[in-house]
Amino acid sequence: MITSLTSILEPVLSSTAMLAPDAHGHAAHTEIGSGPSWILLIVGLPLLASIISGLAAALGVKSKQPAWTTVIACFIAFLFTVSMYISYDGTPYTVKAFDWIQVHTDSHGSLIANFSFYIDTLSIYWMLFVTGLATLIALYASEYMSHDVGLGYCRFFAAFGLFVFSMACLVMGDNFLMLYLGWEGVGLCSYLLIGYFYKKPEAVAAAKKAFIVNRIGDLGLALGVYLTFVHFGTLEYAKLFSDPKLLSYVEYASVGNFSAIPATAQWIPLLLMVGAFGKSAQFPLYVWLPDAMEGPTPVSALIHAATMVTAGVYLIARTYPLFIASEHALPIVAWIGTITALLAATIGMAQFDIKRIMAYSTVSQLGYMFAGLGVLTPTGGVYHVLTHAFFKALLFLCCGAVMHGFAGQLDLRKLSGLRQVKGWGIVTIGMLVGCINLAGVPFTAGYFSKDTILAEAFVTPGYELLGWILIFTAGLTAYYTFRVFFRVFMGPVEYHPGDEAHDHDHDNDAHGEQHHHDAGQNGDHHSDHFHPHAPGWAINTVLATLTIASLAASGLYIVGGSSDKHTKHYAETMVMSSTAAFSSPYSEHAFHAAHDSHDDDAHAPDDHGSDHAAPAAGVGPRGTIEHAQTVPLFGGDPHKMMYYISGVVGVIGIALAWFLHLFGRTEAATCKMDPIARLFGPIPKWAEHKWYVDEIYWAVIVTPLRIFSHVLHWFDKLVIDGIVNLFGILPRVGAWIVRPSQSGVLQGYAVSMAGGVAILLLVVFVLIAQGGLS
Amino acid sequence: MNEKLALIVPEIVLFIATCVVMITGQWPSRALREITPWIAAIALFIAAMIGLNTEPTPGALLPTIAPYAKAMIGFIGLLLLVNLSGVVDRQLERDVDEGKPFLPLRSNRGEFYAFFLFSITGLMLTASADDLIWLFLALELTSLPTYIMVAISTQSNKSHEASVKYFFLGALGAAIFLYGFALIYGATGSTNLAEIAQHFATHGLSPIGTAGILVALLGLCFKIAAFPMHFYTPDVYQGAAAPVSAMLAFVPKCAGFLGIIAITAAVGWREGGHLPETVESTLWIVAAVTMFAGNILALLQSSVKRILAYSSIAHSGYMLVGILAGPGEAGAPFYRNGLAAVLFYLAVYGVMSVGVFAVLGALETRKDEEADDIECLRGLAKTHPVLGWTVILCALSMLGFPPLLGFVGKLGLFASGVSAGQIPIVVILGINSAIGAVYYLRLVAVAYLDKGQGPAPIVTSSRYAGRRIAALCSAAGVVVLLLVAQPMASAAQRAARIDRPVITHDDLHDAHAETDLHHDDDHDS
Amino acid sequence: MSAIWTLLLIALPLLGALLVAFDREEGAYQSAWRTMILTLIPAVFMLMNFDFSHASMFQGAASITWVEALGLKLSIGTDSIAVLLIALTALLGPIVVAASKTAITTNRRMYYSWLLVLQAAMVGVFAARDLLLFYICFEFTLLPMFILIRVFGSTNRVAASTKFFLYTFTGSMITLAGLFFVVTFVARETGLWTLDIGIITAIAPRMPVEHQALVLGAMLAGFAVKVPLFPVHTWLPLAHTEAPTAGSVILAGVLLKLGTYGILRFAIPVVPGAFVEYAPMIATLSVIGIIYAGLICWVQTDIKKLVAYSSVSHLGFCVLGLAAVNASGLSGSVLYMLSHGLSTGGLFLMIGFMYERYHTRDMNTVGGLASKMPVWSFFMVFFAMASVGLPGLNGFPSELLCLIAAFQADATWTAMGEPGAWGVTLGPWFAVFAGTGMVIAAMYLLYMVGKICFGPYREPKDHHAHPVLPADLNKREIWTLIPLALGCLVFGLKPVYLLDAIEQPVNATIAHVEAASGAAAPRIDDHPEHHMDHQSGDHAESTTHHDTITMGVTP
Amino acid sequence: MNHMIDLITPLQLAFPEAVGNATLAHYLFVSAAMFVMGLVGFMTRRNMIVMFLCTELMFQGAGLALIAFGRHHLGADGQTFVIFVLCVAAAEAAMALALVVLLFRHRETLSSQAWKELNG
Repeated sequence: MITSLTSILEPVLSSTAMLAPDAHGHAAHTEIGSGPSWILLIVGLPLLASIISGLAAALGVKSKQPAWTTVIACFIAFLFTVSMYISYDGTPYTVKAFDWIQVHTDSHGSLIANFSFYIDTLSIYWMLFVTGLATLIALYASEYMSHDVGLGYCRFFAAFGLFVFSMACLVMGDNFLMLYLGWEGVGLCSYLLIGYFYKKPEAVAAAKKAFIVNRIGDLGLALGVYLTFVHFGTLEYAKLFSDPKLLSYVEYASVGNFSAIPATAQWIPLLLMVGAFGKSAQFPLYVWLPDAMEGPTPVSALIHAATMVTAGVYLIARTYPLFIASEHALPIVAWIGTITALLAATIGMAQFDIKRIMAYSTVSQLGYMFAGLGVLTPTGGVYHVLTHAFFKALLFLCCGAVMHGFAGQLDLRKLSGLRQVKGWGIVTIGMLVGCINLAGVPFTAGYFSKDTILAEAFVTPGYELLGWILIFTAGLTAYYTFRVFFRVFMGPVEYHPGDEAHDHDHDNDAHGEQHHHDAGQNGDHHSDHFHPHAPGWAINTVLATLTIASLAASGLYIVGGSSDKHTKHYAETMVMSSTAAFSSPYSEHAFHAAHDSHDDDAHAPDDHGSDHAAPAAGVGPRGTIEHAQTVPLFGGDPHKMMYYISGVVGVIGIALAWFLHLFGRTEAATCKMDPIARLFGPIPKWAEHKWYVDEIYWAVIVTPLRIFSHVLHWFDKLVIDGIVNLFGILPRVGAWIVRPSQSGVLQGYAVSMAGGVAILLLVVFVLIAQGGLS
Repeated sequence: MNEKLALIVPEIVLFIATCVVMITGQWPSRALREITPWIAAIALFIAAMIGLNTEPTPGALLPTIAPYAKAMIGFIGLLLLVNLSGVVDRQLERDVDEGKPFLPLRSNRGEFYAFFLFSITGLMLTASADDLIWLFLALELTSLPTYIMVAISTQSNKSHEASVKYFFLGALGAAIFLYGFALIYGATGSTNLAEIAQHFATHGLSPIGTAGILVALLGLCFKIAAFPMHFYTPDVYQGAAAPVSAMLAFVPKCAGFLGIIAITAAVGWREGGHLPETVESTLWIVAAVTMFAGNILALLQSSVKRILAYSSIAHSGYMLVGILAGPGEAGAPFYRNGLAAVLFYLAVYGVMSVGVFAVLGALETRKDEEADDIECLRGLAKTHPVLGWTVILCALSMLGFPPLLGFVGKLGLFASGVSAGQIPIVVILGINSAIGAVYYLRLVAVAYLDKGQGPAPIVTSSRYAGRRIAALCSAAGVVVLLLVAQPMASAAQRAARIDRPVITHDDLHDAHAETDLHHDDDHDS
Repeated sequence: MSAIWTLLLIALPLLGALLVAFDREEGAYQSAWRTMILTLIPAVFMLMNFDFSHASMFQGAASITWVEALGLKLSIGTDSIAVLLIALTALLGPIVVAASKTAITTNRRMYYSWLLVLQAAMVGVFAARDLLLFYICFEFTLLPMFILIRVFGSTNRVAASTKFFLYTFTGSMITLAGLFFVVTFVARETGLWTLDIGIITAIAPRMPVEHQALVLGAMLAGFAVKVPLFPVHTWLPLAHTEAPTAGSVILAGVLLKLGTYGILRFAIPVVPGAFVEYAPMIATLSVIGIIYAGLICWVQTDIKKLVAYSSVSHLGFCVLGLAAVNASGLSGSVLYMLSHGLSTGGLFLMIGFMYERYHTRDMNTVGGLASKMPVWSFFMVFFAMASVGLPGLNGFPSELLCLIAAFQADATWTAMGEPGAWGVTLGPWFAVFAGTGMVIAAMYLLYMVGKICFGPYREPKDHHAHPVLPADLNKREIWTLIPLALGCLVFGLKPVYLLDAIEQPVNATIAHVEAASGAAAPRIDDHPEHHMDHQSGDHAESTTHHDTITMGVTP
Repeated sequence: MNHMIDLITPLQLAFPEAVGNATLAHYLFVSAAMFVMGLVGFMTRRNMIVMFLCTELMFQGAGLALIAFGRHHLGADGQTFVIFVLCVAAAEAAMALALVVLLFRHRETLSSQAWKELNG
């Protein structure tokens, strides 16, 4: 099996020519091309907007200027991203802003992490929807946050701009430290924006929780990054992914020879994974995300649904070769993703707060993405990231519109039939489109992307159980999605304003009395009768755009991205020409051998991308090798069968939701589900309380740690400082003991002196006699 | 004989001045009475200058110690003299101001200054002592006048109590070291230090010799206020008038250390830089216990004089480290020469200890009542800036705070101690410096920093300018002398030269063999 | 580079101190402020004239013999590390003066003159090329700080100042003994009593490792207390809490760095053998400190105490980097010395500004200030984030390098062929445990920010608005913070400037350690046959040292 | 002490029977006994005059040792020393009496216990 390393490397290096143009011999010192410097503007413009908004905050600007600045900046950044995409010629390149951290040593390899950006298809792919969605959501927020003009408005957009900047650094950074910078930066923005209503203790607590839980993940990421540097001697993607050492590991992995890969290298993905779990809210670190819904809804849509939470997926996709080189990394990712998907779905089913339902559905969908990453290739997950970004942003924005219009009301038992309320048409349509995507109704984007994942679960041996769980979860997803839709938008018209009815708006709560006063002057919401506040043009425009985008996203499954695209869909093209598609020549051979028999009936879109073009085969080695032995699902190709199965499951879920939540419902609060729920005993209650996971964490980790800290504090005070004080007091104690010798009596002194002399002489002589002093 | 006389010209000058002073002090003419201190001062100055130019004594054990020691004694004596102004005859002179006739019998002035000069004479004689008899007489001459000075320094009972303790315990101490001298003489057959050294070098340390050395050293501990002979110190310092206490802090200590240097020099340091084991162990224990005893007991005091007394004890312990370190190999540089460090530190200690005593003397709570309680110093830096800053500077210097003079002095001890391999005792010295910091900082804080609860006692400046001048000189000294630290140190290094016979290893062996037979002598003492 | 700039940096504050001391009470602030600003000029010139292409050379050397008998010279000279630390000190000067304008209303002359004296002493520490001059300045910093705490501190100031002084003084006395031990060794080796750091550094590593260990212990007695390293840290929370704002800022910004600087300059180069051997132990202590102090921070209600403990935790990283003795570690550590003061100093300034308005440090009494003091809150969050180690701000690069260093350190040991004492080597586990400090830092700093900035507004019962100061920060206060905030950003975004500047001295130190370890400071208890093959000569030499030195140890 | 003294002292000449065999050791023993008796007396007696006498006893004990040694070494140093010691002792005696008188005037007692105000 193991052939000479050089003979293996030769084709590798040529096949990875895009990463290593002059790779012959010195792969580790690859210089890759540098791109046009206007690309820096993609990163710089949001930062500029953030700074302008920050200055506006400092100057006390009371207009919507920050919003427009941000929208325009994000939009221009989006246009630049598009032009970057268009001008991309298939060769990755870097753009350097400036030197950041450099430590040159002789012995360990220089630590170089510049403030520079690495452009390949994966980063372009991510940046496209990040900047695009950022533009739309900024526009949405300009209206949504309008009640805060002059209060937190500037602050909001400053953080917003900073977020887009950080996200761009995360995605486009050319080394792990840039990724980490973005990673922590988005965490900071998330913290700031969740805690936007800083007077609300829950918001502050949620922000804190988000940051700290993320920080736990970040620790894993950081350690992974350090270990990467220690092991491979570089932090730059371009060098790392053309490192001969890594190439050989992938090689070993492709033949299952994991014992040949050093444990250090195998630890790297396990550590990186923890970071991904934190940022992407995977079990067991998912608990922060539902709480993060305390932030303003645009934030939930952009950060906590569409972009930031997908950073974990990006990380794994970006470092896929490292994951391949580890025996246990990908299975763990897959299983964690599956568990998260199921767990979050069950919780989502029992919630009544529609924003929370969406939050849990986000967690659940992220679980899908991880499962997709884990089972075979980054493609499915990455594709799902895109589709999910659109429809989940849409869903959140719709929820936000509802919340905005109904004074913070989010309880689905208190809202019904909004479809028929005047001015809510676009919201209803948007919601419906989002729901069908999420539910996986056939031929929607969500349907295609989810199927890719599900199919791979069955294609890859050993993951059938996982696949079935995911299918079951898909059913649950369809059910709880449409539960929301049927309860809130369908049925009889009934609505109760939220508790902010007398306080103008949910958002104003934070600003307390001061704002209350303003509202009083306006007086528009102080009438006894509540009027819902229909969304304005900005919100409607954004919702309409996103609705279209969500629908259009399914087209990406059909449209290819590169010149030869007979079996490739767009996301796959994008993924497969990036570092994520890294593979060794051996696996490519194996793949070809294995795929020949299989290729004939795989005319349906196939994420294996049996593309023979230069970049890479884009297949996980294990998947590749074992592909040949794949057992057909229900007698057919899993990919094909999955269309039917998941379609059916989705429809069943929707039907169930319809029957239980719409059929014959006469009021908002009750439905047919209630008696059925009672049949399950306490289980729905447990699910509503999120299986008490928060409480368990609190009891098992937080409280003991806090008690321990108190103990340490007391230990510090009493023992450590006590010892110090003891030493401090020792001379004084000694003094009290010997003080009687200074009695003031002449004879006493004489006795002391004579006695002292005698004892001293005695001691010295005795000691010497015993040899004690020599 | 003549060559010996040539060595003690400064002492002779002082002696003549003593006689003059004794007369002028009692003179009916007030003007002549007033110039009494000036005569003493001039004599001291002349003695110091002559002492500075003393030729080395050929054949003596410590041939070159005299110039440094005598100059130091002379100049610090001057400082002490300035500080002593107005100690005696206060009431008498006031009466004279009121028109009452001058009664020579009631006057103490003449004998007071005479005693002072006697004491300084004795001290200088100690420095030039090359014989046990001489040493004994010089030590007694140093001490005896101070007993009287303590007694007559104030009219209060405290002075009397101080003097009774000082005198009786002093006699006890003198008897002890005399007995030690006797044993040394018995062991060597000579009273000449150089011959004694020769004897020890060639014949080793006999049991009787060992006992003699130890007893003599322990007796001398009385002079330097070191364990186990230190108990009198706080009581005496507290009872005596502050200027006299200042003198007690320096003069007997200096005499004691000169004596200890002479005795230890006679015993001799071995090639590795160590005293014979018995002597080293004894001094080691004495040094350690002295440092600890002084420093910890000072923590509890509220009387500044007592604090200074305990601090004086502690400083003796510090200096003993230098003795332990020894002079190093022949021609050893300053940092290696513990004796030089001791000599240097003596001067440093003299300068800085005078300061705080002078401040106490310069303040009075009631008429003629010296300030003593630490509360009297409260806010002194504001109310009496010169005195306040003297306290601060001198306290910091005694604490060994860099870069003041005390620090440089302590560095010498540190350096020589470490060079000689006396690491543990140096560490103990360091720890004790830290313990000492507590009460020195207390002085600084009281004088400069803390407001305190309740009103501070009312203190006024006394009418004796001399004490303020002494305080100022002392404060200036701890700073200005830094500039001449190098000449001082090299002078000390030149002074601490020991001409002694080379000790061979065989001799050492003999000494070891004989140390097993000493028990009976021990019990005898 | 001319020595004149360094000398001016020492002399100007001293002159200013004299000026202030004899000035009118009202003019004290202005005089001090002008002096500090004036001091910036030589600092700038020093930076400009420093030849960074020979950064490891001690430039601007000047020397005056003081007490030759003790080898005591006043010699100065700076390499890039020293230059940068001096520049940082000079930068903090005006800031702390400005921050004290309204906080100090009595005894201004005393306050500002001692502040200026402190400034001079700190510069002296970094500039010293003579062991004793270093020590003198090192010690001398105690007195001004003692006075600042004792007179201008809050309620428990007497205990705090006393503990501060005595604790550090005790430690440094033992250090002094250790330093003399080294000097004695050098004197014996070369026949030359010298306190020149360069010569000592070159000769001292020849000491047998056992003796090096003693010296290391003595050095740590002083330096570890100063850092402060767990478990000798308890003076710091007290001193920080009680000190006036300026005192806390200087303490955090510069004084603590004296300890790490001492380790970098003395412990590592002078006793490399022992340091490498005992580094795992030092690293263990620092890791314990990181976690321990961090957790303690988390349960504080006194905000100043929280930040004080956070210093203990943060400095743990700094020491960890030093203990790794590799390029990333030392670079990271030096970076930490430079940058920690900015963020923690900033936090102390923030707390000071808040304290001036609310007269409490209890986070249960005061909080939710974001609505009353938005600008203040902004800076608070900013500095907290810098302290958390957010990338892009100053804390991150240094923390990163220290942790990477710990990861790499096992390689260092392998390279040097030195197993640590008790067979423990530094390695990934140290980084993993130290890394939890990142999480803990987030926990306590966000807890702090959450309480003090966010949540419903709380104020003390008897709160009155400050007669002079506005509710939020005024211009002076903002301008006090801006240099620090900019510093945080610059250090976070362009640490490469600093890293480049310190690269040469760091590599020189590493090379020195490696050379010294390669020459293998002989171990005196080893059996000769183990060494016969490669270093029997050294061994014989060391054995004689052993004999001569230990003779003195027994009383 | 491996060499015993076989030197004939004047005392031995006068009283050959009683002290015929007196050696240096005997003298030293007496001198030590005097010294210790003085010391013990000093510690136990409270009358200041008696205490002073005790110190005198100690001085003379040392003096005796000096003479014995002087004789032993066949030199005059010991005797010379003793003469000086006697002078010093006389001076001390003078001072002591003056001091005691001074103190007696203040407290009307000769007990040393009357003077213990200063302590601690």
